[in-house]
Formats: sequence, structure tokens, C-alpha cells
Amino acid sequence: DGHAKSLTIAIVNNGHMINMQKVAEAYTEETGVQLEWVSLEEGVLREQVTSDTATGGGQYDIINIGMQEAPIWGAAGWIEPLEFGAEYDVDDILPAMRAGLSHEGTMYAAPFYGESSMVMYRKDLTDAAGVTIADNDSWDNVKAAAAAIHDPDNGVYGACLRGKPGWGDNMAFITTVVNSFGGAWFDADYKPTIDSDEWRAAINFYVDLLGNYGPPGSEGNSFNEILALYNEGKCGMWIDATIAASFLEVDGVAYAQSPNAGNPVGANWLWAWAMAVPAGTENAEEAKAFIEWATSKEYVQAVADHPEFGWAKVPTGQRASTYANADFQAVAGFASAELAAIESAAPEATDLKPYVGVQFAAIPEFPEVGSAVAQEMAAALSGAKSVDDAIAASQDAADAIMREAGYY
Amino acid sequence: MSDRKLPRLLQTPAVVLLLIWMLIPLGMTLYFSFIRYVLNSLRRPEWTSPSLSNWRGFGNYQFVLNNKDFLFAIQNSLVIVCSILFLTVILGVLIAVLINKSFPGQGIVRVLLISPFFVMPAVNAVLWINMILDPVLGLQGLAVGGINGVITSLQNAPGVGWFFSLWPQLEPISFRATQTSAYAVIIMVTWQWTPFAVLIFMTSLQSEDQQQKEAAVLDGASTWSQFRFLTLPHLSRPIAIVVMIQAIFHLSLYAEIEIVSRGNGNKNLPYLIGEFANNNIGAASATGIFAVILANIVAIFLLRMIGKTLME
Amino acid sequence: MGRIVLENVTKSFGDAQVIPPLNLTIEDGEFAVFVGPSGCGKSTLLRLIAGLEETTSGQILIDSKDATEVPPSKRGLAMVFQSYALYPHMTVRKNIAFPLRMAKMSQSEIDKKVEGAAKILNLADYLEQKPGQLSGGQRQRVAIGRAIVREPAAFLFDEPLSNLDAALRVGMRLEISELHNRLRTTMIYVTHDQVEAMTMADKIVVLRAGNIEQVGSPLDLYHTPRNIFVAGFIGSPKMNIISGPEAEKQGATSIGFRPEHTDVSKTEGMWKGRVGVAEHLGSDTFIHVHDTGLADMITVRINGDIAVTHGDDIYLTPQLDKLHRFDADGLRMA
Amino acid sequence: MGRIVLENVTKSFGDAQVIPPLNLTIEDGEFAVFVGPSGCGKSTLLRLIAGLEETTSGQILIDSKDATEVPPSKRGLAMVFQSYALYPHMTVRKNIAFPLRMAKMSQSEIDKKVEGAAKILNLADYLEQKPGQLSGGQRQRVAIGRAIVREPAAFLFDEPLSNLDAALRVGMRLEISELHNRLRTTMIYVTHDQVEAMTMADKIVVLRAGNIEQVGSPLDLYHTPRNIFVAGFIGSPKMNIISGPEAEKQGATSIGFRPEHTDVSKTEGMWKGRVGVAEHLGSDTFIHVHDTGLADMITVRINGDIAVTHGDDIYLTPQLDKLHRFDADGLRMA
Amino acid sequence: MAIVAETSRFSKVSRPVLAWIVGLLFFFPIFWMILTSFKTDADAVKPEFLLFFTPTLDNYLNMTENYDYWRFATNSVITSVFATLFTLFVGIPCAYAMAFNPSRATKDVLMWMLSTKMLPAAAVLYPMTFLTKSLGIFDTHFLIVLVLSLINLPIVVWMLFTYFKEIPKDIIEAGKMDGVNTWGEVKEILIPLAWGGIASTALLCFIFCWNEAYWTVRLTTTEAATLSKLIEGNRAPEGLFFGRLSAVSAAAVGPIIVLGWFCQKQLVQGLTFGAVK
Ligand SMILES: Nc1ncnc2c1ncn2[C@@H]1O[C@H](COP(=O)(O)OP(=O)(O)OP(=O)(O)O)[C@@H](O)[C@H]1O
Ligand SMILES: Nc1ncnc2c1ncn2[C@@H]1O[C@H](COP(=O)(O)OP(=O)(O)OP(=O)(O)O)[C@@H](O)[C@H]1O
Ligand SMILES: [Mg+2]
Ligand SMILES: [Mg+2]
Repeated sequence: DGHAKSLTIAIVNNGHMINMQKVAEAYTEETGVQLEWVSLEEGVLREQVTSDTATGGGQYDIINIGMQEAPIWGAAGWIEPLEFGAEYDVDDILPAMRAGLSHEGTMYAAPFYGESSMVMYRKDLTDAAGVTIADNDSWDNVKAAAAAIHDPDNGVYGACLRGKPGWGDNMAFITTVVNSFGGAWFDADYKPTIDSDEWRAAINFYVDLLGNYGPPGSEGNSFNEILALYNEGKCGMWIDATIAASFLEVDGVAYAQSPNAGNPVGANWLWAWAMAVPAGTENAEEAKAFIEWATSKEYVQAVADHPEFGWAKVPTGQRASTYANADFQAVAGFASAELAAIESAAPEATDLKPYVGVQFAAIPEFPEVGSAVAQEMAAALSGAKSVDDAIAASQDAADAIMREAGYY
Repeated sequence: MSDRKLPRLLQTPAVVLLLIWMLIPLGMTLYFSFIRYVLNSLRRPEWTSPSLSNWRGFGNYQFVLNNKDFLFAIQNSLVIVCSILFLTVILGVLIAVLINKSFPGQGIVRVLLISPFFVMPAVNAVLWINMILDPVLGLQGLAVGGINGVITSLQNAPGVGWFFSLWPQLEPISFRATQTSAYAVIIMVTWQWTPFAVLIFMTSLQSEDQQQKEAAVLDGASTWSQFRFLTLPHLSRPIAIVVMIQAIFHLSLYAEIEIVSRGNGNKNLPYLIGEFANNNIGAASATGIFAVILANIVAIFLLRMIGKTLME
Repeated sequence: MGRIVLENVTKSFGDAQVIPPLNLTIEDGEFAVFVGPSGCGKSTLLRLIAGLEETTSGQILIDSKDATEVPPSKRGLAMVFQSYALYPHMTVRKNIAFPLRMAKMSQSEIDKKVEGAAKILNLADYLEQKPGQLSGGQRQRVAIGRAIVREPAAFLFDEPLSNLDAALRVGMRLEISELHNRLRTTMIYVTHDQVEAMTMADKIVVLRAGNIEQVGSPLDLYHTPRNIFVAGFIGSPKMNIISGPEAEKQGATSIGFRPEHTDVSKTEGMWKGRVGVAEHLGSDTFIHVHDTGLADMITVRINGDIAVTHGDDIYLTPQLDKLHRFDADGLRMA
Repeated sequence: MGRIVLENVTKSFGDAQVIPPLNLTIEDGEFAVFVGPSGCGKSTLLRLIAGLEETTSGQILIDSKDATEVPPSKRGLAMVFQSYALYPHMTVRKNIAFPLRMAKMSQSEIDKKVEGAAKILNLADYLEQKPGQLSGGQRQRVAIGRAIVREPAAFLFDEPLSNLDAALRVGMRLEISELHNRLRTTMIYVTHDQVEAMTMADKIVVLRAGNIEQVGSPLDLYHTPRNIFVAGFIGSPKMNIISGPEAEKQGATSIGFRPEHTDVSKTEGMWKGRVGVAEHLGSDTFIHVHDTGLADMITVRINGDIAVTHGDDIYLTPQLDKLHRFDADGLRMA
Repeated sequence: MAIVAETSRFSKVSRPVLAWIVGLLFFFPIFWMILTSFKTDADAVKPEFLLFFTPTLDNYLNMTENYDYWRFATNSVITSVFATLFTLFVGIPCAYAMAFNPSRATKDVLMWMLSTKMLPAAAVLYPMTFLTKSLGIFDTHFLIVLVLSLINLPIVVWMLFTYFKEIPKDIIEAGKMDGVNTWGEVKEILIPLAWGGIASTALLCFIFCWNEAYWTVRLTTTEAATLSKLIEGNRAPEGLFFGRLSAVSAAAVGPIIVLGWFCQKQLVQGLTFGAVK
């Protein structure tokens, strides 16, 4: 028909996505497909996309979703399975990513960029204090290092960690700590196990570490706030998303794989912002074509070639080929650490946990459970509650939600 | 006159529109509140479409009542609404009296003062919690850091150093913590709505009867007595109106709560509904019905208070 | 106790001098009325005395003490405003008690005084009501009550009756006169209603543009107005003033004769005219006569009734002994 | 052209019957005045005629045509409100032109009529001003102008002068009377001021609680009031009414005598009393006499002056030929 | 009042000083926001105070380049203007009828209207989404105008009602005698007379429409998205972009603040809610 097709794309307002709007101008030129961007804050995006999708869709042709939603939404039939041509080279996508975005072997969302978590610290400070942080170090050692570099009078805090309540904020980090202590969200029957000894030990450790060696107001800090603090030189150490490394402007940053307390599995998380096609759209074909382009090697190259961006700004974490590129390695000192972290993350269900996901459980009820627990954890962190009380309340809340949801 | 029916006719569009606006969503909410309805469930896919076969009676209400945050949300929202009302009214009266008489630059001061009222709630929250109240990066952090710096350098000063070493270092307050997040919301909303109160009180002060004041002067009333016995009573109606309008708006605070602490330590029923609405629409709807009931209780209370004012 | 003396008092608002230098003495116990047309400065003068306005120059003495710089509440004066200025949220009792409460009087004493005032003013039944529930006359009485309890050296009234309707005004006028008879406190009363001035005053002060035109007892002013202005202002209906040949016949620039000092006949008289409107009040008849060639309209008053209607011819004869003669400056001729 | 007949008209607000069945005829060209105490239903009656209130039952005929169901604008009547009810956002010209504009008259015709009305009412200089800039009397005239231009079958006035001050009221009263003399249009005029009623009316309708107490010419009512109520209402100062032994002596339950029909002496007379307030108006003196043993207060009027003051003894003698006698029901005795 | 005012030193010196301090304090956050919008994101979180930065327009350029600021702004203007007009269009007749022909139910109707404002929006989000989608009006200007009108209608009716009640009934009746019909009454008398009140009601309504951020965010995608949605899209991106956020915020609230400044006289006089006297 004479009309140019138009796609409405809901994106989370992160840097890579914003940049995509410019890179995709070329796509529009080439294919004639008009692109309408709706960029939203994560929470609002999730709410909008959920309400649109749950009520039959139709507002968006392409949506940004995360690893938590992809498998469940795929299972529920809210989003369409994605199958691309050979050129797409699906095997180039990192296996952990594919696993996390698939349900029963079918990929429902294509990763735009992905991340794991790792330790970022100021080598100058640790050196000065005479301590070291190794890959997969022990938590005790990490705490000792934090104590050694903690110097609040001069505005340097030993450890900056997420404390802001939210299943994707403090709970992302806390879950990795719990995992590394050998805990999990649910047992095989999906009964919450928050009142387990592993959780208790992990939370005590977390509160102790961040409470004593963290900056004031940690219960309000998440990725954004800590990034700003770090760039202001206020953080000695930061354990967070690998993507942070590309934003750091402070000298002397060093990386280490996430520490653990005996169980390295799940000590670092796995996350991807992916693109999916909601079931209600009328432009499924065009949408899939766009996703195929936007998550391809070709796209990475296009960003690298774009006059405003270059290799330093390409989306990472999704494709092995990107890490293999020498130009990329040259500008991304964190590349190998990031790749290692992503590759070591294991989202699949295991004997220890029945659910898919590292720092979350890919079940529809998880956001509700996660937010409830997140608030308890923030309360424990700021001392409004004891750790034991917070854990007991979390267990009760999670139990009520899971019971309500008909798990048992 | 034959056009006795006309008045009713003229009211009809407004009444019918509002009736539709209220009844249809409310009816659906009521319906959802009595059935099992979740957006997504791997275990019980049959719950994901609203249908009478998922009838649950008062189960959703039961669930909501048992929620650990339910009573807290009600109590907390009353606390924040009352605090905001208290502060805005007090500040509003004081400021209105302060700027009511003419002084150099009165117009400019008035413009400066009422500006916060025009700011969007989300902007307000982001502005305050990040750029002003943040204990490290915000103005608070900067100010505390600055003051501590000054104290430290004074402690090292010869002669008076001993005196300043008795001074403690200031600790910045985290306004996102469980204990304090409600205060942050109270502060920012008070900042935004005090101008509204000032506007209304100022308007009312302009209609204050000067002869009454002169009579009071002759009766020997001091400035304070004039304020206490004349101005305050004169302001009682506008105060009632400010309370009423603000209560309407503040019972449904949302963006501020979300942005400050994501409901940590500070919640109201609308926010609780939002949390349930992640997945459990049945529970969200039941909470909605509770919220409607609460709103109406407050409304009845408020309307009692100002109902007479309204019709006089 | 309540002698008020103004010495060379002036008042300007910005550049406009509203009161030129003015001297006036009001004796203790006197009922003084300020009259004059709107804007002549009556209220301003009263407010200067009350202390609600600062004098621009000159002195105000109350009981021989210089009160020019004394704040209003310390002058010992009470004022009753045209708008009543009651405190709308207080009951009548509280309104009346307010000045006493401000003076930190004991509650029992306050109660006693309020009850006393209420009795004098027939307000006892309304003490617990709010001003909004009272009629105009009752409100006026409350305002007076609030003034009385302070036992002031003098009462100041600013057009206290002008918001009341005709019948009530007559009643309240009497009440205030009776109050004065009873209390014998100095009262200064502002009005632009000459009937009020005539009926209530011991001493009338006629003002024009801030100047005192004449001071005297009501009958002084009625019988010997100092100039045309006062002559026209005092008496109702107004004195008829004519100039021209008829005045010259009397050796004056203008002559004035009052409606009640004119003989009327349907058959003969000095001047002939035509009846315009004839107002039959029963007790009196006012006839407004046109086409006399003397003035647009001449008003005459007849006791009782006379059977005239619109358009009738009529003859008027002024009573010569009650004629007022004015010179070219409008001043009374001896 | 303007004969208005009310047949068994009643009006109830909710359960309260404000106007019980009432019959009244106002002849074409007549100046009818409704008087009565506050709340007696004067305004309601006028508004029924205007069509601003619906009758509860009964018929209103205007020029023999049933107008009961006709909307106010179609009745051909014009109304002047107590508050003037001018349109504050329009100039005087626009105010006066408004009814003509609503009647879709051509602009040139409108202009002609407005100019005409303005000339009659001396408003020509103010045509471009807004009501807010006018004095009370001028506003009143604009309101009348707005009524005049419509050339109505009848004018309805609801207390048009009660917001004006005494002097202006006298002037406007005359102007309206002159207007009536000139236009000879039916006018219905509501007031509670008996002086206005007496001076302006061809026919006075005295109302009490919605009932007509008496209808007649002013002098009829003055000389032969049908009952005590009318007697007390018409005449100023009010007729003195006494009952008891002195009345019985005259063979009546109560007797009434007017202040102006009482002889006064300082030495002898029928009744002895004590002077309360003496109001010296120059032309007359009103003496309020207490302690006669007849009534609380008896008021008498003396032409000219008499030298009495507060507290003097005084003797009163009513003129027996002008005595009014009333029976136990308060009705006039033959 | 001359004496009373002048004898106190407070009025002469302290009052202006205090008033200025209060005014500046209240304005300071907005000033700070505007100032920050001219800083780079890095400067914005630096402890150096106020003046030690090089002003930059980057944040504004970025906003208009990466986000379609003008479309959001246009939508805000369109929806707020039409919603205000529509609200007045429905509200004026209603308030008129209530003020001049009150019945026993009038007060209750008014109260009921106000109480609809207390319904928590979150409770009816899903029903609204369902409904508007099935009617095919989701993300249309029509829907946003309608919703904004409905949520402001109660306050508008109330405000207008209080203004209309102050109009003497006599004037309306004089109009009746002069032969106006109902429409003429509204057009020739009511609106000109209550103009000040209507204007300040419209202004307040406009402000509330402009700042509405629940429905305008949730019932739109692209077509009818307003500045509130632009804010949502810039709140908490990856990193604390105070500069960028400030610029977006300043651009979103700027127009309404300026409008408020120009109309402040109107607001000061008009915001009575019947509370005068
Ligand atoms: N506060 C003021 N500022 C400026 N001019 C004033 C002020 N108060 C009064 N005036 C002017 O002073 C003059 C006298 O005013 P005043 O109120 O004393 O008159 P008045 O005799 O009481 O008149 P009225 O009978 O109308 O009450 C008027 O010309 C008035 O305009
Ligand atoms: N709209 C109404 N609803 C109920 N009662 C009314 C209404 N209008 C008038 N009334 C009552 O009808 C009676 C007559 O009122 P109306 O206004 O006609 O009296 P009035 O003689 O004009 O009094 P006034 O001299 O005070 O103007 C009063 O008791 C009044 O309370
Ligand atoms: Mg005055
Ligand atoms: Mg009346």
C-alpha cells in the first residue's frame, strides 16, 4: 500500500535505547518504516506494557522487556516467539542470554543489551590501604577491604551497594548475596525460604557491610545514585551491573568477579533488556524485522560507525562477536570481565531452586513478592527494623502472596 | 414559568458525565473485587480472564485486610494528609498575613511565592528528593559537608579551637529511609501547596473589614489580639476550603510516594493498589473499594465541616 | 470628663488638604453633631479625634491633656461605626465584652457590665446570638453597647443610622437622644441628614470642604443661618432661595423664605404659580410650585390639607418677618 | 392600556401560604402603592404581577387578558428593583438599550428611544459611563430609564428609593411623581415608608400578612383608617393609641389621636406628663411625653417652636373632633 | 488604618525583609532547578556552589533532539486548552442552574460531585484501560480531553457556583423582565458579570490539566502524550542526569509558571471559593 508502515516502540529510557533512536534513522530511510518511540521510566514502562498486553495489546508493536518477563509472557502467549533467518546468527547470542529469554526452548525476546554484575573498585585506594580484592573473593575478605578503605571524613565510603527498595533494585543485589550464601527464594514446592539460615546470614552480612561502610542514605541508592557517587570519587568499591563500567570516569578502576560465601553459583546476576512483539499488534512482521535488525551484529556495527557514537557506545552483553572485536576491546577495558561474568551466570532451574532466573524468579508473582521483601530489607538497612523482624515479615508476606496465587 | 425543567436540563450533562465517569469504572472495580482475577499466572491460567466462574466472594477483601501494609497505608495516609494540612494552613496564614500589606517589591515576592504551585508533582518530587534532600549529592549533602568543613577548620584554629572541638559533626539525614520517607513527602507537598493556601488566604484577607479592625484598635486590642480575634476567625471559612480541596488532592498522592521511596515507610491506599495491580487485579480492586469507602468517610467528615460554608 | 478641644488641626492626604486649620471646642456632656455634604471631611474630623488618623499639624486636647500622640485605645473614646463593625463570629455578649476583655477586666465584672448595657439597650434576649441573626436596629444597639461598657469620656458616632430604614431611624434616633439624656456623656455625631442634626444636637457644626461654616444650637441655625449654604442645609423641605428683582425689592442680593413660612391661597397673593406635585401627608401638604418666574420650583408647606392638584393656579406670599436676606457673598444681612 | 386585576390570587412557598386569596383591581393610569410591614408579602405580590413568581392559584388579568401563564417578558410590564439591578458591565446607554435590543429593535430606533429617555431623566451626560461610576440617585434613574424605553403597560417599583439617603429620597420621590404626571402610565409601587405612600399614591393598598387591610386614597386612609393597624401605619409620627379608662370614657375600647391633633400647654390640659425627648426641627417640634399613665410614650407635634426641655411637666389635650375610636376587634367605630 | 500601620516598626523594616526571605526561600528550589538545567550532568552533582560552572545549553538541545519536546508540549497545550474549554462548557450551565435555581438536592449533588474526585485513580486503571481500548479511543486527544475535563469538573462547578451565587438574583430577574431567554441570560449577563471568576476558574483548571500525570501517562502512548509523559520518560534514566532532568522539568513547568506569573493578579483576586466575606 501507499502508506508507509509505522511501528510504535516502547523503550526504557537508558542510554543505549536513546541512542538507538538516532541509529535507527538509517533503518527508516532504508525500509520506509516509520518509528514512534515512547521512552519511559522502568517502572512506568513495565506498568504500561503490562496493562496494554494484559488487555489484549495493540498500543505497541515492539516493547522493551526484561529477563524477568520474557519467559512468563512467552508462556502466557502475550508475546510472539521470535525466529530469525540464518544471517541473524542466533548462536552468536551468549547462551546465558538465550536461556534467560526463552521458554521451553523458544526465544520470545531478543536481547538488545545484557549485563551481569561484578565488583568495581578503586585500585589506588586498595593499594594505599594494602588490601587486595580477587576474582570470586570471599565476602569476608571483601568486607575487610571495604573497612580498610572506608574514610567518611574525607568523603570516601568503603562500599556502595544498592539499597533502594525494588525487586530490580536492592533485591537484585541482595538475591545474589543470598545465592552466594547458598540460599534461594523458593523451595521445590514454591514455598518461600526467606526465613532460612542462608537468608539470615546473607542479610545480616549485607546490612553489616552497607550499614557500616556505605554512604549515608544508602536505602535510597540504586544504580543511578551510586554511579553519580562513584564518579564523584565517593565510593571505594561498588558491586553492580557490568554496564556501569562503561560510564565510569574515575581513574584507577579495577574489576573483579563477584565474591561469594562458599557458593559461586548465582553470585552474579544476569539481566537483559530485550525486545519483544506483543501478541495484539497488527504489524507483527514489520516488528520482527525491526527487532532482527536492532539486535543484529549489523546494528552493533552501525552504532560503531555512527559519527556520534563509536565502539565505546555499542550495546554489549548480548553477542559473543562483539567481545571478539578488537576495536571494541581497545575501548572497553571491562570487556573481558563483563564477558566472564555473563558467561558464569546460570539462570536455569537447578536442584537448589525450581525457577528460572538468578536474581529473580521468572514467575508472575515475583514482582509482588520482590517489592514486599525489598521494603523490609530497606527497613532493616536503615535500622527501622531488626534483620530478624524484617526476615520474618518478608517470609510472611511472600507466603501470603504465594498462597493467594494458588501455589499451595 | 414554564421553564422550570430547564435548570435540571442544564445540570444534566455535568451530572450524567460524572455519573458515567464514576459508575462504570466503579462497577467494574466492584466486579473485579469479587472474583479471582490476576494478569498472569502459570499455575492457574483460568484466573487470568475476568469471569463469573472465578467468583470469590469476599476473599479478595480478606486477603487485603490481612496484608501487613493495609492498616499502615490507611494510618499513614491520614498522617501525611493531616500533617500537610496542618503545615500548609499555618504557613499559609502566616505568609498571607505577612505579605498582605504593601511593601517594596510585594508583586515580585508574590510571584516568587506562588510559583511552586505550578510545578508538576513528579517534577516536584524528583527535584526535592534528588537535588535538595539527597544526603550526599543534594543541597543537603553539600550544605552539611560545607558546615562540617567550616567546623573542622575552626577546630584547628588557634585559641578558639577547643570551643569548636566540643561541636559535633553534622550528620546528613537520609530522606529515603523507612523512618523518614513520609517527612520527605510532607516537606515537598507542603512546599507545593502552601502557595495555594497563601493565594486563598490573601484573597480573603483583602476582604477583611477595615472598620472592624479600627473598632478593635479603639477597643484596645493589640496587633496580636487583632490577629487572634479578628483575622483568624475571618479566615476560618477559607481555611475550611483549603482543607477540603487539599484533602481531596492529597488523599490520592502517588508520584511523590513512588519517587521518594517506592512505598518504603510511606504508603497510602492508592499506592497499595498500584502495588497489587502488578499482577493481582482482584486484590487491587478490593483495595480500591476500601479506598473509595475511606475517601467517602473523609468526604463526609469534610463536607460536614464546610457544607454550610458551601451553601451560604 | 469629656471636653474635647481642637487647636489649629489640619489634615492632608498626600497633597490634598482635607481639613484646613480648624478650631473647635466641644464641652463636656455636650451632644455635638457634624453635618455637611458628602466628602466635606466629617468622617476625617471624627477619625482625627478618635486617633484613627494622625493629624498633619495642630493639637487635640481631651480634658485639657494633649492627646495628639496618644494611641486610639488610650484616648478613652468609644466609636460607633456606620457599618456597625461588629465582630461577626462573636455572640452579642462577646462583642460587648470585647473591649473589657482587652482591658483584662475580671470575668465577673465583665458579666455585670455586659448585663447592664444589655438592659439599657433592650438586648438581654439576644445576648447569645450572633450579629448575623440580628436586624439592623439591633445590630446598631450592639455597637452602642460595645461603646457604652467602656464608660468612655466621649462617644463618637459616624453616621450610625444611615443603614437603617426610615421608621427604624426615627426610633433609634430617639434611643440615642434618650441615652444621652441619661448618661450625659459627651457625644460627637456625624451625619448628613439635617433632621437628625436638628433633633439630636445641642450644638451643630456645619462643615463645608473642611471648613466650619457655622457652629450653634439647632434653632440658632434654623433662625439665623450665617450664609446661604447653612440656610439651604438646615430645615426640611429646604429654604426657597431667590435672587433677582424680587430680592432687590428687599434690599438684598438673595432672599430666602422657608416653605413653612409662606402663606398660600388659591385666589390671591404676592406671587402666582402653578401646582406641580402636591404631596398630601394628612398632617401637612407640601406643594411644589412651578412657573413663578422666581425659581425653577418653590416649595411651600401647609398645615393640614388643601384641595389642590397638579396644574392648579396658586398664589404665594412669604411671611416678611421671617424672610432671610443675603448679600452678594451669600452672607446673612443684619 | 394598563388595568391590572387580581382574582383570588394565592401564593404559597412550600407549605407556607404567603398570600391568602386576594382580589385587587388597579385601574389604568393609576399610581397604586403597596405598603405594609416587612415580610407582609408586598414584594411577593409585585413579583406575582411581574411573572417572576408563579401563582399558586387564581388569575392575573392585564388589560382583561389572562396573563397568569404568560412569561414575564411578554406581559408588557417593566420593573425597577430596590437594588437597581443594573447590568454592571454595560454602559448606561447599553443598560437602557438592553430591553430594546432583546426585542430586536433596529439600532436607529433604539438610539432614538435611549436619547429620549436620557433627556427625560437628565442622564444625557452619563450615557457612556458604567453604573459603578454613578451615584445612587443616578443609578436609580438609569433603572427607571430602562423601564421607560419599553413603554410598558405598567411600571412596577419594588422599594426603589430605600437605598438612597434622605435628601435624595425626597428628590427622587418627586421625580417619580412627576414622571407619573407626565406619562400617566399605571404604576405599582412597593414601599414600607408611609411618607412615600402618602405623597405619591392615588391609591394605597395596606397589606398585613398577605391580607389587604384597606384600599383607598391617602387622605381616606389618614382620616378614616379602617382599623388600628392602618391607623398606626399611616401618618408620621404615628397616631397615639390608648386603651383603658380614658378610652372607655369615649365609649370605645381604644382611642387614637394624631400627634398633630393634640393641643399642648405648659400649664393646663386634659392629661399631664413629663417631657422625654423634645425634637426641635425649627418648623415643628415633636415632643415625646412620658409618665402620662396612658401609654409608654405619647408623641405630640407643635407647629413652630415651644420652649420645653427634658424633664419639664407638660399638659396634653386631644382635639376631640379628630379622635378615632376603635372597638374590641380593633375596627373603627362609626 | 494609618496609625496602626505606621506606629509599628515591624511594618517598615522587618516585614519587607521577612517577606523577601520567605519568597526567595519558596522560589529557591525552582531557581536551583533552572540553574542546574544549565549545568552539565557532571557539574550538577559537584559540591561547588552555584556559580562555579560553565553554563551550557546542551541539556535543552539534547531534549529537543532526542525527545520530541515540541510534540509533547503541543499535546499539553491542546489537551489542557480543550479540556478547560469543555469543562467550562459543561460546568457553566450546571453551576448556573445550581446557583439560580437551587433545589433541595443542589447541595447534595455538589457534594457528590466533589466526592467523585476522591476516587483513587489507581483502582480504576484496569477498567479504564479495558474500556477505552474497546471503544477505540485510547491514546487520543479526545480521551485525554474528556478525562481531564471529568476530573476537574467538580472543582470547576464548585468554583463557578460560588461566583454565580454572588451575582444578585435581581439582575437575572431584571434580564427576565427585559426579555432575555436562557441562552441570552448566560451570554449577556452571567458570563460578562462573572468574567473574573470564570477566568480564574479556567486558569486553575488549566493548571490542574497541565500538571495531571496519572491518566495522561497511562492512557496515552504517542499520539496524545503530554509533557507529564516526557517527564516520566526522563525520570531516573541510567545515571543521575540532574542537568538533563532539570532541563526537561524546566521546559515542562516553565510555560505554566510564566502563565501563572502573568495571571497572578487574576488568581489572587479570583481564588475565593466563596470564601470572601
Ligand atoms: N484615606 C484617604 N486617602 C485620601 N483621601 C481621603 C482619605 N480619606 C478621605 N479622603 C478624602 O477626604 C475628603 C473627606 O472625606 P470624609 O470621608 O471625611 O468625608 P465625609 O464628610 O465623611 O463624607 P461622607 O458623608 O460621604 O461620609 C474626601 O474628599 C475624601 O476623598
Ligand atoms: N422564595 C421564597 N421562599 C420561601 N419564602 C419566601 C420566599 N420569598 C418570600 N418568602 C416569604 O414570604 C413572605 C413575604 O415576603 P416578601 O418578600 O413578599 O415580603 P415584603 O413585604 O416584600 O417584605 P420587605 O418589606 O422586607 O421587603 C415572607 O415571610 C418571606 O419569608
Ligand atoms: Mg463619612
Ligand atoms: Mg420586599
